[in-house]
Amino acid sequence: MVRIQEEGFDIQSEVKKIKPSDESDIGALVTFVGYVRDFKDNKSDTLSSMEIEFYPGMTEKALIEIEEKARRAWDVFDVNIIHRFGKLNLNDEIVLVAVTSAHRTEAFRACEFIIDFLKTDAPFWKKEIGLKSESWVDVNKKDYEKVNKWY
Amino acid sequence: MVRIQEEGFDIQSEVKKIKPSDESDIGALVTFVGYVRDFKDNKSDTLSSMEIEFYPGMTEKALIEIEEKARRAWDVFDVNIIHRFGKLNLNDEIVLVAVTSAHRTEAFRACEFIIDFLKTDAPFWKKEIGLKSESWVDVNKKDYEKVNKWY
Amino acid sequence: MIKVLFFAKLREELRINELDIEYKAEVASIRDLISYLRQEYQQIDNVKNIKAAVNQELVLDWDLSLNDGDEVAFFPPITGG
Amino acid sequence: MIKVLFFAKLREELRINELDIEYKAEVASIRDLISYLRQEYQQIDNVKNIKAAVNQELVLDWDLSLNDGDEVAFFPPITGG
Repeated sequence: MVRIQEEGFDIQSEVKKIKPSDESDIGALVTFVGYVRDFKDNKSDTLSSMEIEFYPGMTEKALIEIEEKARRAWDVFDVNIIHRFGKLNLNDEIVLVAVTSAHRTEAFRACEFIIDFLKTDAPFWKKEIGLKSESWVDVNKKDYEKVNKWY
Repeated sequence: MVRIQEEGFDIQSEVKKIKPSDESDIGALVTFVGYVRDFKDNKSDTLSSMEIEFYPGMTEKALIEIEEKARRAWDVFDVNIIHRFGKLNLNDEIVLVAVTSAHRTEAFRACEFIIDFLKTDAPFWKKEIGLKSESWVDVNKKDYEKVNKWY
Repeated sequence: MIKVLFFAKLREELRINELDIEYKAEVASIRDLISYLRQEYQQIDNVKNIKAAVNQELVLDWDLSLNDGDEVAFFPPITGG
Repeated sequence: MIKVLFFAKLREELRINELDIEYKAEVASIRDLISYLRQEYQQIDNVKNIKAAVNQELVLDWDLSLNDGDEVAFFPPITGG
């Protein structure tokens, strides 16, 4: 299940969608949430907000493909991926990846796999807006190293 | 932060305790929830409830120690561990491990480390109550293999 | 006709998000298309490591031929999540 | 005095959760203590792989000496989480 939306989300409600109370084969849920955080390197400015852009049509397809890859790799029960777009404030949640499974190890692997691939394969772009300046976020080479480790 | 309680928990509220909206150094949250699931092997019976027993005093200490180990191993911002005891029903949540960090990889590692060690080092015992019979859960050898991989 | 889309920093540099280009020999591949665009939009070179997608699929081989009716997108490296 | 606690299946088999035993030579180590308990509670052997904790710390060396006032717990392998 994949959603791109402007609004925030409530983790508990999103979890209920993939762990309904009558699905008694599910033993494990692993959830990742990414937040808008303050600048790491630029100590002379403070982040005030973030603008997130995406490619309507392609981004949804990319997310669905990542979910399918994860389902092929691990015995997962259900997946819930939400990514926000538009203007987000400092401390807002950006992304949710929630995975249910019979066993915890598969849920951990699938959840981390999805967020790792989302970072390199799903067309989203972030612009950080500080009090003094704004700039598009630079690509993080570590994200590509992480994705390569899955192969 | 460690709690042993009879009541259930709301993931969103528990997350807020370790990701307050003014902690803008946090970029990642990873959450694990374990649920009461139906029998895997025993196809001739259906699980109706579970009884969880613990060792007051020792169990809290064990959980605190696991949290401290995780904090020494990874650069983690905060940790929230809840384990329920008493009578739980099928599909009830048993345990929560939530970890916040600047970066996702550390949050994933620390969360999985904590639940892996909780399974072998925190004195809890589960009794599965089926419609026809009841029995104490057998130890899962895989849990010990997983813990050994961390060393 | 080829529909060309620009995103993020590239969209801002070029001050355009969408463009329709007549399908012709000069835009027969992604590489050709970007050379063609560069004539009018030199600012393309202000963005490093441009990525391309054809019909919403990332394309690594820029010599891939384009077909009439294709949707081609150019954008900087992905930074979501 | 040594305070002895039993948990889970062991508690059920022995039908007791807590016991105070006078501190004496026969219970000078964990191994001694369990032999001493076995005289009255043969059902101890119905539980496999019994674990012991002294003063709420897991103890793998059952030859560890006990001291007067110690709290000793016996229980089956942990199955929480």
